[in-house]
Amino acid sequence: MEQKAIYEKLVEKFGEGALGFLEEGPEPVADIAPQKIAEAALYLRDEAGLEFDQLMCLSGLDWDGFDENGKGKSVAILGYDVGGQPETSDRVGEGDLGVAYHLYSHGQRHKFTMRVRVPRTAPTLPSVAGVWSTAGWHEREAYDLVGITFEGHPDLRRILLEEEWEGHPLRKDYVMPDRWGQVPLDGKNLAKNPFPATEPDPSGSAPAAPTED
Amino acid sequence: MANQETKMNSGWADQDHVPGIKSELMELNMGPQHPATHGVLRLLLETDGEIVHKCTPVLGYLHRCAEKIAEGINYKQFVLYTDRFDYLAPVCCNHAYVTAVEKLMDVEVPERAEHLRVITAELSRIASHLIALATFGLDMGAWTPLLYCFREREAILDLLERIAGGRMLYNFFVPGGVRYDVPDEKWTADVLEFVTMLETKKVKDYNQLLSYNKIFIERLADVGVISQQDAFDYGSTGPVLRGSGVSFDCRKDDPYSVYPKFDFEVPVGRGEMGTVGDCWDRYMVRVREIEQSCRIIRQAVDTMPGGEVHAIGLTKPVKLPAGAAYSRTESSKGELGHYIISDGGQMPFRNKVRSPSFCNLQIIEKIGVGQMVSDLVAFIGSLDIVLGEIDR
Amino acid sequence: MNILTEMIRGWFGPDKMSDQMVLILSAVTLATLMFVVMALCALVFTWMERKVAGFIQSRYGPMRTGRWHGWAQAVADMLKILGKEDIIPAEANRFFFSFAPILVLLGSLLAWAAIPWSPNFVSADLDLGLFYIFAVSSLAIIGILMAGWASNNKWALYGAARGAAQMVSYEIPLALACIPVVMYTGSLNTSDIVIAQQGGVLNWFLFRNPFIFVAFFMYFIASIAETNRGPFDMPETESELVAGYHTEYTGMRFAFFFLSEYANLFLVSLIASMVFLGGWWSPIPGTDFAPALTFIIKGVLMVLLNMWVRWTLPRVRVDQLMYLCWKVMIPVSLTCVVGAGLWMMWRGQA
Amino acid sequence: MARYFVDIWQAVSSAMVGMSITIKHIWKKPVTLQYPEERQVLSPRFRGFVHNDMNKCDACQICARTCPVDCIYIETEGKGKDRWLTRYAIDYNKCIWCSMCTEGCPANSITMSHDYDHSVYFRESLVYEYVDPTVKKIPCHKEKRIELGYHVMVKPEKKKPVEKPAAEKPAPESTEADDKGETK
Repeated sequence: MEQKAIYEKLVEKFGEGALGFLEEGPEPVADIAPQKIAEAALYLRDEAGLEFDQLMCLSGLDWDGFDENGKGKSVAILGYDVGGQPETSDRVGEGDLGVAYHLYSHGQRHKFTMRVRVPRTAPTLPSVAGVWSTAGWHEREAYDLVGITFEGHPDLRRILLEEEWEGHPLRKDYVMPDRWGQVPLDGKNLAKNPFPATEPDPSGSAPAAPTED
Repeated sequence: MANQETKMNSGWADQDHVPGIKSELMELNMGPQHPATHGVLRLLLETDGEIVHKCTPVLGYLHRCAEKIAEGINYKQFVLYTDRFDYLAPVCCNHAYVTAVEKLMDVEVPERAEHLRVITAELSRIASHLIALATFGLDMGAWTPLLYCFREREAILDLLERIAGGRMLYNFFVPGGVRYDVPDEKWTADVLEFVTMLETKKVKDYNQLLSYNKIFIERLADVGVISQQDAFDYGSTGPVLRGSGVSFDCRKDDPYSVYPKFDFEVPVGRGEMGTVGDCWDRYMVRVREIEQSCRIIRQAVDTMPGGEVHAIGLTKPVKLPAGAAYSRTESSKGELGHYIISDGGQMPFRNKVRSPSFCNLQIIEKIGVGQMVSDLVAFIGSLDIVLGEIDR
Repeated sequence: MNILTEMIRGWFGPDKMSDQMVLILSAVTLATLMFVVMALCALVFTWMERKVAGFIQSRYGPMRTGRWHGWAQAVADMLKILGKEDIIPAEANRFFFSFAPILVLLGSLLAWAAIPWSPNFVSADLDLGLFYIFAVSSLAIIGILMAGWASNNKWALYGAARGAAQMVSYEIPLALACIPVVMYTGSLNTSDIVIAQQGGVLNWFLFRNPFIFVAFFMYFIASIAETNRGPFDMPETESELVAGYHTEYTGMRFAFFFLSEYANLFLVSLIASMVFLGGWWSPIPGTDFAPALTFIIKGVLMVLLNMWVRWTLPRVRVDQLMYLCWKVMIPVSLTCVVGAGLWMMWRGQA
Repeated sequence: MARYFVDIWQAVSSAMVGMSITIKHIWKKPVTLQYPEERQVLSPRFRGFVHNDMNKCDACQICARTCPVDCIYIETEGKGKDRWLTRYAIDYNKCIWCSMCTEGCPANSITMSHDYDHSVYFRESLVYEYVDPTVKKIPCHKEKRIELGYHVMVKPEKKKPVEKPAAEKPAPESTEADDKGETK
């Protein structure tokens, strides 16, 4: 079944829960209201003719500073500077968080993509772990790395990072830590120039002939 | 006994406890340094004697947050980070990533490059499956197949070294093609020779030495049975899904690259030694996939056209138009997908990696319960996980 | 034993020492000798095992130490192991932890006393020799249980529990497989058993009776299990239990376990050679020039067979191991005992 | 009951088959190499440690920018004709042998060598300094380089297809020879 047709079925069923459908681009995508996502998932799985029995992928997204014009001008993420210290910025994170669901049906052999957006201040949406068990770990990952809370998840803990980790690395405004617990993360600067800077030679005389390294 | 109600699905756990005798479950920490956890997987087990009552995987010992790294470097540079996901089949990971990038980029990949991609990816898949057999045998206590499989893998590494320059991490693909053409005419001949050798002699040896060994069968038949329903529910893919009797292979059912051109079969578990979906089926699917990969390689070599090998110059920057797409390929472990959101620049806005081992491993929480510790080892081995891919 | 007593008496003069003193001295000398031989065996077999494994697996094995095929590798390893730190885990039971390796070693060492090396060299020519060997080699079970429990390590406990179950069970087919032979000789004396096989290869018990032929294989399989080697290495099971009951052991204490494993391996091989393969008799009658050497060569061949099996087969699971023992090997061994008796009556060999 | 005996038979026979396979290997020549004495023949494309030919390098910074892990440090001083390369260092702690720096190099100066078994005692020793500015400095400007006898890259001809990177066209032998002649 075409994605458009699937989306229309969703509109029929949920009405305002289906927010829109983006048809152009390499992958059509349906926007779903966050409160309706678990119901929509259950519907997509169980409705005859849809039968989405596999959740291929569940991605946590952070739309902070996304360049809407497609010019590649999104905000730069923060890393470490040359000296190994974390970069900081005054910018406050804005923009929604989101989740993308990619579904596949082994019986019907069709795919469907849906996305939800949740506000940054209250990133909470219902869990689909009860619909597809595979969502369990994917949602834990999204919780861990993006910081989205899934209501009704049976075991929502951090999965890849430590329980005590602060912040969510995949957020665009995440500042890299300079220490973790008692462990400093900057390390030794091995790239130090061993040769002190010298004055440029004003005469421009020829240096020694190049030798084999 | 908090876990009395825990669902048991193996004959071992249905023994009733003698009423009146209080016993506690023993917590057992399996890993991260354990020979059978294939890297740094850590399992928190609650056991009653030999029987596992609860199994909680703890991940993240290899976490590098490659998805964050991807947001900071350009598309061409990230190819070599994909090598590090599944370091046993890096070419397959390259393939998944460049396929995703090309889906957004809409570039015409030269035919010759596609053939080279298929050949190297299948070689890499064979290498990965060889390791899977080898380490699985090792988990089962058979040392010798390990060394035999590594011997054949070494031949693959030599072939890949000749074309790509690396022995383990190749960085061979670029968006829009592959990095280099074949080094010389002899290379393709050597590939064919190796494939023939593997098909006619070595796979037979493995089968006799390991697959059809009675002890090996007894260890694996009816152990860790994943039903078709569970496999779908937990998003299992690759040999794990096919071991459960589902004929699904991205190369055939969601085709990419030039796979539709080639004639090959998708081996599925048939429950020859026990139930459909047991460890032996998953193991045997891999052995048979080696043979099918050999077939694909032979066809790809035979029909390889001439011409360029990359559509975009190696030094040219890759720029993607804005958009988002999920693309999946069949890596040796299963469905390896990349969800790339591009904002129109040289770097992805978001690159989510859906790694097969991550999804395949999750089922251990369900299937691991009620098994013996020895069977759990067999089960992990039959899932063929790679921690570099799980933790990313 | 007698020769040794005479020698010691000769050295010190006939009247200088009391009989008891001479006896004690000779016993100490013998025990030391046995220990040295055992240690040597362990060294040789470690090296051999690694070479056999290597060649089976298309590689060389040790090649460096001592130039010629790494012959000194085992010696170097032993020196290294002696120099290692002796660690006793903080929560371990110190007494049992230190005592267990000695007990394990003791079990294998004691059994060596009754081995008939040649017609006139048996350390202890006991009337119940075979029975004695099986009895004392069971001591190792207690040692293994002790080691596993005292380590205060869950993996070690698993290994110990598995090991105890396995070794107790496999004692039965091991002993049962030897009974047909005892029925022939009518004696448990080890020398008597060997002497009964005089007269070439066809007089070896292995070929005298088809049921003994089967019993030999029962014995062989049970002996692999008894020495805790693959495919029955349940107490260790590297891929499941890390290192089993000796997970926490280091240095010399670990070496004791190691030593006893190889000593046990050689012991069961020697028993096989003694009971089934004609002991010190050479295959061709009238060519018994070096009885002790013949005996040892047979033992080493059995050890090689053992290694070959180990490096080929996958490991069985712990419940399958028990199944194999109680439901296959014991019935078959019992059948062998009955069958061998009937065969004797039919052929008038009794 | 029949199943019981079939199982035993299968166990024995499959074990025998396996043992016949392993025993065959005893007489085969081992496939492993005795490493320091015997070495594998490396393919021409083998990627070993990165090497930079300081005679050819003119500090264009392309390699440093291409490097995904930022392991190449280039420092220069001066401007225009008077621009000198004072530091060219590769941090092998970070290098991942991806060979991307060699692809972009217009002068063909940075290459993947066939060395693969260096070992050092300290991490600091893995930062390889190619230039010691107290001994010599490398000129960056083309004219200066010709003047001082350094290798100069040759611009790719216009009619060449654009995809063809400049690196693939080796510098003509004559230019190099002339340059060397001047130095002497």
